[in-house]
Amino acid sequence: MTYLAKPQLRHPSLKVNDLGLTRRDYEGAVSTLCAGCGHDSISAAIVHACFNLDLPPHRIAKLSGIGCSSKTPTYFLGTAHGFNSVHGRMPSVLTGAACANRELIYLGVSGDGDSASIGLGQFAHCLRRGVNMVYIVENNGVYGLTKGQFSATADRGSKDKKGVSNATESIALVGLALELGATFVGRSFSGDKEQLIPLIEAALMHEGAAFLDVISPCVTFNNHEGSTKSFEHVREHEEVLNVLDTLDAFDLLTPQSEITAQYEAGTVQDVLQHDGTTLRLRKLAQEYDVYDRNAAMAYLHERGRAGEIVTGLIYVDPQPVDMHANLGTIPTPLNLLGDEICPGAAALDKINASYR
Amino acid sequence: MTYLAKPQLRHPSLKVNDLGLTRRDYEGAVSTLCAGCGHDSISAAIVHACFNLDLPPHRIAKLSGIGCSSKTPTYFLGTAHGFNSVHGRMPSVLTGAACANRELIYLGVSGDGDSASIGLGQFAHCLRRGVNMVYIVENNGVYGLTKGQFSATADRGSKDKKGVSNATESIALVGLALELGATFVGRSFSGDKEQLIPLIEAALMHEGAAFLDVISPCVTFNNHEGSTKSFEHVREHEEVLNVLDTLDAFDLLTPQSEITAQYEAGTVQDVLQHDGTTLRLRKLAQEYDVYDRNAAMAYLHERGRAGEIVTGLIYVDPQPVDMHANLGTIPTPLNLLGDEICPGAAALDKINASYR
Amino acid sequence: MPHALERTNDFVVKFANINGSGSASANRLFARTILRMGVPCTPRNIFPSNIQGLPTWYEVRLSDAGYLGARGGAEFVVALNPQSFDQDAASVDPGGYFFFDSSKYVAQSRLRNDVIALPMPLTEICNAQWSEARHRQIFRNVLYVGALAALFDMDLAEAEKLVEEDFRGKAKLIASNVAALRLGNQWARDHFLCPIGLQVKRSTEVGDRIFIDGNTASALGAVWGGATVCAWYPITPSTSIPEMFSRYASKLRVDLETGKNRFAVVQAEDELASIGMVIGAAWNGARTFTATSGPGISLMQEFLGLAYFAEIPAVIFNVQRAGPSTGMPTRTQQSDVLACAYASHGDTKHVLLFPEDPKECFDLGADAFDLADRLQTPVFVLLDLDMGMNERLCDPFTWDDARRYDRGKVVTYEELEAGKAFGRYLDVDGDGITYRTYPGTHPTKGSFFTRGTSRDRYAKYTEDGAAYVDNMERLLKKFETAKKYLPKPIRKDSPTPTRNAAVFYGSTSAAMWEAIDVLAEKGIFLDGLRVRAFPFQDEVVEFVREHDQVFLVEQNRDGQLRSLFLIEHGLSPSKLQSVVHYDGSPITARFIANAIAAKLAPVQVKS
Amino acid sequence: MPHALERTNDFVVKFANINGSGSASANRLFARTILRMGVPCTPRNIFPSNIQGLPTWYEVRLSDAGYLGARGGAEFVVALNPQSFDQDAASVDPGGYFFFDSSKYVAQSRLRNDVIALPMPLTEICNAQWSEARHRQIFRNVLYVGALAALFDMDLAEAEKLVEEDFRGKAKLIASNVAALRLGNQWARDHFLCPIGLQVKRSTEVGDRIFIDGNTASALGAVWGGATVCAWYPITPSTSIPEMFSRYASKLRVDLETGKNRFAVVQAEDELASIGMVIGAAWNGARTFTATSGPGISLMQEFLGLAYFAEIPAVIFNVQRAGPSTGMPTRTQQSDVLACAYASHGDTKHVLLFPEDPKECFDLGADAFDLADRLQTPVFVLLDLDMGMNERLCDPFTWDDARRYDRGKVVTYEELEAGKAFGRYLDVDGDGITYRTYPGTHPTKGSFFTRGTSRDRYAKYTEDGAAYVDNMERLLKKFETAKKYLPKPIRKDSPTPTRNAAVFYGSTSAAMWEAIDVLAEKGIFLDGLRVRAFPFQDEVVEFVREHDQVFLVEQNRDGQLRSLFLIEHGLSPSKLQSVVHYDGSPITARFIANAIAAKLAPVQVKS
Ligand SMILES: Cc1ncc(C[n+]2csc(CCOP(=O)(O)OP(=O)(O)O)c2C)c(N)n1
Ligand SMILES: Cc1ncc(C[n+]2csc(CCOP(=O)(O)OP(=O)(O)O)c2C)c(N)n1
Ligand code: SF4
Ligand code: SF4
Ligand SMILES: [Mg+2]
Ligand SMILES: [Mg+2]
Repeated sequence: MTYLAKPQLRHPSLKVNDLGLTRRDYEGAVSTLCAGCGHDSISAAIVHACFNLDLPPHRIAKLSGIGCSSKTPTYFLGTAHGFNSVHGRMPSVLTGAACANRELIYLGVSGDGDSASIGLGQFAHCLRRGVNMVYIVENNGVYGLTKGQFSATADRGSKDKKGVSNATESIALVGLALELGATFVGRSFSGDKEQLIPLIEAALMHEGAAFLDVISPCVTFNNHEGSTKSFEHVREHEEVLNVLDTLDAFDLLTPQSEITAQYEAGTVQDVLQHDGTTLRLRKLAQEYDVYDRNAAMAYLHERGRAGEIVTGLIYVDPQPVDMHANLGTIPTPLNLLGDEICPGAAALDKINASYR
Repeated sequence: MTYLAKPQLRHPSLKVNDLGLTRRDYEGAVSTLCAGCGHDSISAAIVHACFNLDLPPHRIAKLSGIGCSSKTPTYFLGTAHGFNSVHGRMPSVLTGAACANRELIYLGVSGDGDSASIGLGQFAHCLRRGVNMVYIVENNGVYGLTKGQFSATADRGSKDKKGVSNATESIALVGLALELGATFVGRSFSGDKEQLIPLIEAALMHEGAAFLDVISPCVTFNNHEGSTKSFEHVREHEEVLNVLDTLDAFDLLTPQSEITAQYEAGTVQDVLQHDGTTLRLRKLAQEYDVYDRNAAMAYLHERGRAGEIVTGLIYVDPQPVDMHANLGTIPTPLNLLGDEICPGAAALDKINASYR
Repeated sequence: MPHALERTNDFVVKFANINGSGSASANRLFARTILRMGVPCTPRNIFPSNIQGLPTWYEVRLSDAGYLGARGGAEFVVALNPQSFDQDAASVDPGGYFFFDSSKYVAQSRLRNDVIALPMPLTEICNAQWSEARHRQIFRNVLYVGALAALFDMDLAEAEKLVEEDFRGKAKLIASNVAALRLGNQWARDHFLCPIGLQVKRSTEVGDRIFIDGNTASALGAVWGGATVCAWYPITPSTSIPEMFSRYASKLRVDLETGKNRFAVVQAEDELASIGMVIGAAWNGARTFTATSGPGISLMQEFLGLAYFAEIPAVIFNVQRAGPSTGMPTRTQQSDVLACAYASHGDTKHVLLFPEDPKECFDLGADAFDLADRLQTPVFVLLDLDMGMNERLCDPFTWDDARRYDRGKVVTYEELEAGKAFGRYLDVDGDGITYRTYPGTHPTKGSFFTRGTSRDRYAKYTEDGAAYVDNMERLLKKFETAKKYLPKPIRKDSPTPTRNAAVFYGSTSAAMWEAIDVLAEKGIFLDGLRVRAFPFQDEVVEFVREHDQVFLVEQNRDGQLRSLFLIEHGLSPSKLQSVVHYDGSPITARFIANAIAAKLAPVQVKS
Repeated sequence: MPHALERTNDFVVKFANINGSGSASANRLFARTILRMGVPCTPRNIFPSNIQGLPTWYEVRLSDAGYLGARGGAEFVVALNPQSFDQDAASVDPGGYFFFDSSKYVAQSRLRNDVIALPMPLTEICNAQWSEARHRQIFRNVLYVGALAALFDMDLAEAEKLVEEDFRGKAKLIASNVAALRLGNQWARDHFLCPIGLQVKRSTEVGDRIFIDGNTASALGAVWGGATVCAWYPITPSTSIPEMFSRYASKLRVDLETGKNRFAVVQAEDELASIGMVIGAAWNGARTFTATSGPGISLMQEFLGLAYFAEIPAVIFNVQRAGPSTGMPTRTQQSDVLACAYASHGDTKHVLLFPEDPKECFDLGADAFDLADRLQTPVFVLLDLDMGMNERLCDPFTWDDARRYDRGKVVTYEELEAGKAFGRYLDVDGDGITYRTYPGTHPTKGSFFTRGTSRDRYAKYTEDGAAYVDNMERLLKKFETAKKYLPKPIRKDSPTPTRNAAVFYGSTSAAMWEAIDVLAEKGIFLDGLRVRAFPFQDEVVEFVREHDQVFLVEQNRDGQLRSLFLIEHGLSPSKLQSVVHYDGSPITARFIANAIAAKLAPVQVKS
C-alpha cells in the first residue's frame, strides 16, 4: 500500500551489520499491495533475515511468478537482480539460473495459486532436483491478484467472502514438499516475525532445496469468518513446534530473552548444517524430531486433521545433496566460462575424421 | 508386438459372463508393443477385470496421454470409445469427459513419464477433485517411446542400459496419491495377474478417484541389471500386503484355492464399498490397516527405504466423495440435456429489464 | 482564459480515484443516472494491475448522437486522488472544469488559468456529517455524485430511484445514501453557480437499450446457447465470464425439485487443464467452453492443435489484453488474432468470431456453440478488455423460442441400429464435415478411437502419407464450408460514392463508424466493412477488391487481421493499409480520422 | 519383361526391415562402404512411431553427380520383412532387382515378371552356421551386406575395414562379423551372376566430406558455440541433440583434474520447464539452449513471449516433424515456421535460422549463440526430421581459432565502477539493442528487475501507454537490426537469363538444386535463392522483386514461409506461388520439377 508507512519491525535503530550495511540497504521499492497484506510482513522478514546474516544483497537473485505474492521481490533487496517471470513457472527459471551460476543465493517467492495450482509440477520437480534455494510460498488460500477465487490450498469447507464453501480437497504444500524430498521444510505465519525471521535465515543457510510455507492472510479477500487463512483463525489454531536461532547470527537477534519468553520454555537442540553453521532449536513439541521425515509427515497429517496449523522447522536433512552435486559441475559458475571452453579447430578436425 | 500371440491369462475357455459376452468381446486391436512388454499384461488384466465384472464394454471410456503405455487403450475394449490425447494431459480430458457424462466408467491409462513428469500437475489435481475413475500408471521408470531416458519414478541410484546412474530423487506416485487425497490407492505388478485383476476390479467399483500404480517392466530399455523396475528386481523385492477378491465377481475368479495358495495364509477382512459391494481382503501384512491413510504413508516410506516394493490395496476410503457431489450436478448426464435447458425469450426479457 | 465550455449531452467527464476506495459504484451511479434520463453515455474504467491504493480513472462520455466509442479528452475532471492530482489537472480540456476535494489546502499554482476550478471540501463535509471512518469513505463518493447532479442540472430523482432499486429492502441504506446525495446536491447549489455550461438534458435516445458489459453478455450467451460444462482459470480481463455464467446458471439452470445443477463449472488448475477439460467434455457430447486471455491462449496451443486435428468442438472466449507476455494486463488490445487463427504447431487454422459490443457478445456467444458442434472444431470468440469489462449501451437481447440447438452431425443409437454406415472421418456429404458418435452410444457399433495422430477415414491409426494428405485436405474443405455458417460482415457504404474504404472488427466498431462520420464532414468518404468472422467470406474479399485503398483499422502493433487477409487471399498488400493503435487505451474516432486523413492527404494532393 | 536396369553409381537401394531387429547397423555398413569407395550416397530411414515389430525402410541413394536429396523409386529392393513383402515387391522400378529371404517358400505369384528376383535363403544359411538365436538374427543382417557387395561389385575390403574400426579392440567380434560378410559375399558369387547391372565403381566424388546427421552436427555446434547449460525434454526427432551434446561435452568439457563438468544438462519435466530453465540460465549469463519439436514449441509459447518482451537470449533447436498435434511423429515436415516466427500471444516476432544440412547445423548452431546474445532474444534453429535424423554427406566442419564468442552488450563491474550510465531498456546505440548486466555484478549499481510486464527504459514497472509503445517500437527496430547479423541468403542464378525463380529453405535445398538442373534440361530456367534466416534481408526481397514468377517451395500444407513474405513485405501474392509437399516424406527433385513445370506450362503456352 502506497500511502502507509511500512510495518515497523523490532529493530528501528539503524544498526550496521558485518558488511557495514543497515537494514535500509536491504529494502526495496515501496509496496503497492493492500494495507495490512500478510505478504508485506514476509518481505520485511526477508529484509531482516538477509541483514542478520550479513548477506551481500546483490548476491541474492530474487525470482517469482505472477500474483500479489510474486510482486513482492520488487519490495525488498532493491540492489539485487529480480525476475518476475510467468505464472507458476518460477521454479524452472530459478533452476536454470542456479545451473548458470551456483554462487548466487536463490530466493524464490511464490503464491499458493502460483505454486499449488498452475505451478504444481514445477514446484515438485525443483524440490526433487535439490536446487539450492529458498522457496517461499506466501500462502493465503486465494488468488489475490485476480480477486479472491479459492486456490488449491483453500481448506475443504472453508468459506469465501460471499459465504460459498470450498468443496474440493486441499493441497498441503508442506506434506507434498516432504513427500518430494525437500531437504529443509518449514511452515510459519506472516504475523509471527519472531519465528519467521530465523526460519528464513536457517533456510538461506541450508545448502539444498529449502521450502517454507508461510501463511499470509489476504486482508482484502480472505480475512473473514469462515476462512481458515485469516489472521484470527491462524492465531487461534497455530501450534508452534519450535523456534530457532541461527547461531552465526545469534548476537544479532536481540534480545534473546524476549523471544524465548513468548513461548513456553522448551528444550534446546542444536542442529548442525552442512555448511558448518548450527541451528539452535527451542523445541516446544518435546517429542518431535526434525530429522525424521516419516514422523514429520504423520505428525502433520494428524494435527492437520485436528484443524491445527503446525509451524516451525518441520524437517531438515543435515546432509542435503544439491543439484550441482547430481550434475557433477565444476565449482566455477558456468556463466563465467568464456572462450577457453571452445575445443577449437584441432579438436574439430578429429571429430571430422571420426565421421568419414 | 505384432507377431506374437497375446500373453495367455489363466482363463482360456470361452466362458460367457452375465452379459452374455466372452472375454474376446473385451479385447482390442493387436498390440504393437515390444514382445514381453509389461504393458500388454496390464491390458490383459483390464480385459479380465471388465469381463469378470460384467461391464458393458461400450460404457467404458478409455483415455490416455502419449507413450507406449498410453497406446494400450487401442489394445483392449475394442467396442469402447477411446481418446489418446496429448502427453501428460489425460487427466484434464478425463475430468471434462466425466463432467459431461457421469454414467460412463472412466479408465485413464498413463505412463510414469506421462504422469510423474509432464503430467504431474494434472495427475495431482484430478485426484484431489475426486473424479470418479480408475487411473492406472503403467510404471516402468523410463520413457519407453522415446527410447529409454530416466523418468521421474526412476529410483535414485538405479542404472540405465548404459550403466549411468540416476542422480535425482524419485517421485513415488503412490505416496503422492495418498497425500493428494485419492480415495482408493493400490500398487501392483504387471507380472502378478492374480493380484492385479481383482485390484482393477475393486478400483472399477470404487465410486471416487481410484489410483493404481502398476510396475510394468520395459523389456527393451529397463529390464537390465541395476534397474529397480526390471522383472527380476520386482519379483525379488515385492512385498505383497494383501490380495483381494470382489465378492460380486467372486464366482468368476477360478479357482479360489489356487490363488490363495500362492501367498502365505493371512487373515481375511471384508471392506464394504460405497456402492454396496464388498471387497474381501486376504491380508498378508497382518497389522496393516487399509483404512488408515497416515499409517499407509508411513508404512510405504519405511518399506520403500528398505528397498521393498509394497503391493496390494494400500488405502481405501469407504465413503469417497465424487466430483459430481462437489459440483452438485443432477443425476442426468449433462450431455443429454437439450433444448429444454434454454431459458427462452421470456426469461431473457427479464434479464434485459434488469440491465436498464 | 478561453470561454467556459458549453455543451449539452455531448461531453466527457473523467473521475480520478484510488482503486479499492469504493468509488466504482458511485461513478456507475452517475453514469446510470444519465442513462435513466435517456441520454446515451459510455463509461470506461482505466485501472491498474493491483488491488488497492493505485490511481484509477473512470471516463464517462455523453453523446446524444449515440457515439459509444472512446473519444479522448475531458471537459470535466473529478480529481479525488492526491497521487494523480497534477496529472489530472493537466488533463482537462481548455475551458473545461476541474472539480476537486478542497479539504486540504491546494496551492493556486497547481490549478490552471484556462480551466474553471470547482473546489468542494468533500472530506471536511463528511467528517462533519459522519463519525464512522467507513461511512466517511463511502459517502464521500455519493456526495460528489449529488454535487455533479447539481452542476450538470441532472434529475436527482433518477439517482435516488437507482439507489432504491440497488438497495431494495434495505431501507436504512437507502435513506443514508439518498441523504448523502441530497447533501452533496444542496452544497453544490449553495456554493457553485449551478448549472454550469455542461448540461444533461432529458432525451429519448437511449430507448429500450440495455447497459451491460461484454463479459456478462457472453456468459448469458453461453447460458442461452446451451453450454453445460465450463472449465476455466482466473485471468484478467476474462474472469467475469465464467463467474457470471455460474451466477446465471445457478439461477436459471437448477432443478427446482432437487436443487441440483444442470451445469458444471470447474475452476481448473491452469489453462492447459481448462482447455483439456473442455475437449474432454466436448468429445463426450456436452456443449462446453472456457474463457481466458492472451497468456492462457499461449498455454492452450498444444491442445488447440489436438482439437483442430481430432475435430473436437470447443468454444473459447478470449478477452484480449495488451501483450506480449504479461504486458499490460488491465489495458485493451486486439493482439491475439494471429495466435488464435493459427494456434498450435503444424498446419492449423481456426474459426474466429468478432463481436462488436455486448449485444453481439450474446448473439455470437450463443451461436458459437452451434458453430462448434456443426463444424467440429474450436471456435474462438474474440473480445477485448474494453468490450468485456466496460458496460456499454446496446440493443436488448432477443431469442427466438422456435430456435433449436444445432448439435451437428451426430449419429445416434437408432441410426446405428438401423444400419447407418459410419466412418468417423468419412466425408459422406462432401462438405468436409464428417459424422461422430458420442461415447457409449451403442454396444457394438459406432465406436472409434480419437487421437492427435494421423488416421484413416475410419479413425484407424496410419502413417500412410496419402491418407494423411487426404485428411488434411478435407480439413481445408471444412474450413471453406465454415464460411457459409459464419456471420456475414456488416457493410455500410458512403452515400457519396468512393474508392476508399475501411475494414475493421470488434470493439473498434463504435469509434470507426464515428470516424467515418467525422471524415465525411471533412469531405473524405469511406465505405465501411465490419468483419465478424474468420475465415473471411467472399463478400469480405470482394469488398477489398472493389476499392482502391482499404484501411485496415485495428488495435495491435503488427496489423494482425491484415496478415490474415494477406495470407488467405491473393489481395494486394499495397492496397491494404494498416491503421493501428496499440498503446492499451481504446481506439478513438479522433485517432482514426486523423490517421486516415494523413494517409490520404498525399493521394488527394495528387488527384 | 523390360531390359534389366544398368546403372553405375546412380541408383537407389531400399531395405525393408522390421524395427528393433538390428538391421540398422548392417544397412549403415552398406552405405558407409559405398562412401569409402568414394561414391556419394544418401541414406534415409523411414521408421514407425513405435519401438519394435513394425515395418521400417532404409533407402540409399547413390549419386556420382552428388545429388543428396531424396529421389523416389528404387532400382533394388532388399525385402526382409514378411509383413511388407508384397508392398516391397510392388515398389521396385521396372527392370529392377528384388532381393529376398527365400528360406520360406514364396509363391511365384508374389513375384513380378518385370523385375529380377534374387532369392537368398538367409535364415537357412544362418541356422546352419550359428546355433545361438541372437547370432542368427544379427549375422543374417551382415550376411546380406556381404551378398550385396558381391552383386554390386563393391570392395568388400572397405566393409571389413569399417567392421574393424567399429569394433576396434574386440577381435572376436571383428572376426565373426568379417566371416559373416565373407560368407554372404561368397554365397552370392556362387549363386548369382555377379555383378548385376547396378554397380558401384570407385570414385573420388566424396572427397574429404564427412557423413553425419543434422542433430549430431547441431550438438557439436552447441559445444563449439560455447553452450554451457542445456535443458530439454525428450521428443522425437530432436532427442539426439541434447544426448549428443551430453556425450561430446562429457568428452571435451570436463575438468581434467577434478573430472567435473564445465556444462550442465538437465532433463526437465516437460517443455515448459525446459524453456523456463533456458530463460533462467540465459538471464543469469550462461549460453544455453533447448531442443524440441512441434508439440514442445506449442507448450513453450508463453515463455517465448516472455523472452521476446523481457529480451532474454535463448537458443531453440526445433527439429520439425509432421503436425498438427502429434501428427506423424516419425515423418518430416517444415510446418512450424509460423508457430515459431510469431510464437506467443500479443505482437511478437522471432529470429529464425534455416540450415540446409549438417554442415550448416553446425555453423548456424554455433552462430545462434552469438546471435542470441547479440540480439537478446530467442533464436530458433529450424531443422526437420529428414535433416536431423539422417546421416548426410557434407563438408567437414571448420572453426577459426581466432574467433571469439560475441556475448553482446553486457555491462561489467569495471564499467559500472567507472560510472558508465546504465538503463536496461535504454537504446544508447540507436540500434534497438540495449545493455544488460548479469545478476550479482555490482553491490550498488546496475541491478534491474526483469519482467514480462511493461516498463520504462530503466526497467521500472509502468502502465504508461507512451512508454509501452516506445518499447514496442524499439523492439521493431531491433528486429530490423537483426538482419545485418543474420546469415545472408544463398543465390544462384541460371546461366540462361530467366524471369522465373525459386525460393526455398532448409532440407528442401538438395532436392531443389537438383530440380533446377532437371528443369534446365527441359529448357525451364530458374534462378534460385535459399533463405537462411528470418527476418528476411533486403537481398531476399529484392530477389523476389526482380522476378516475374517466384515459386516458394516448402514442406508444409499452408505455405508458411510464403506467409512470412506476405506479412512482412509488400510483395505481390500472385507472384509468389506456393509449391508444397507435405505427406511426411522428404521432398524430391522429381516432385518439384513436375510441380513447377506444370505451373509454368500454361504460361509457356501463352508466350
Ligand atoms: C497463464 C496465466 N494465467 C492466469 C493468470 C492470472 N493470474 C494472475 S495472478 C493469479 C493468481 C495468483 O494467486 P497466488 O499465486 O495465490 O498469489 P496471491 O495474489 O494470492 O498472492 C492468476 C490466476 C496469469 N497471470 N497467467
Ligand atoms: C509435449 C510432448 N513432449 C514430448 C513428447 C514425446 N514423448 C512421447 S512418449 C514420451 C514419454 C513416455 O513415457 P511414459 O509415459 O513413461 O510411457 P512409456 O512409453 O514408458 O510407457 C515422450 C517424452 C510428446 N509426445 N509430447
Ligand atoms: S489482494 Fe490480498 S494478497 Fe493481494 S495485496 Fe491485497 S491483501 Fe495482499
Ligand atoms: S519400449 Fe518398453 S515400454 Fe515401450 S513397448 Fe517396448 S518394452 Fe514396452
Ligand atoms: Mg494466494
Ligand atoms: Mg514409462
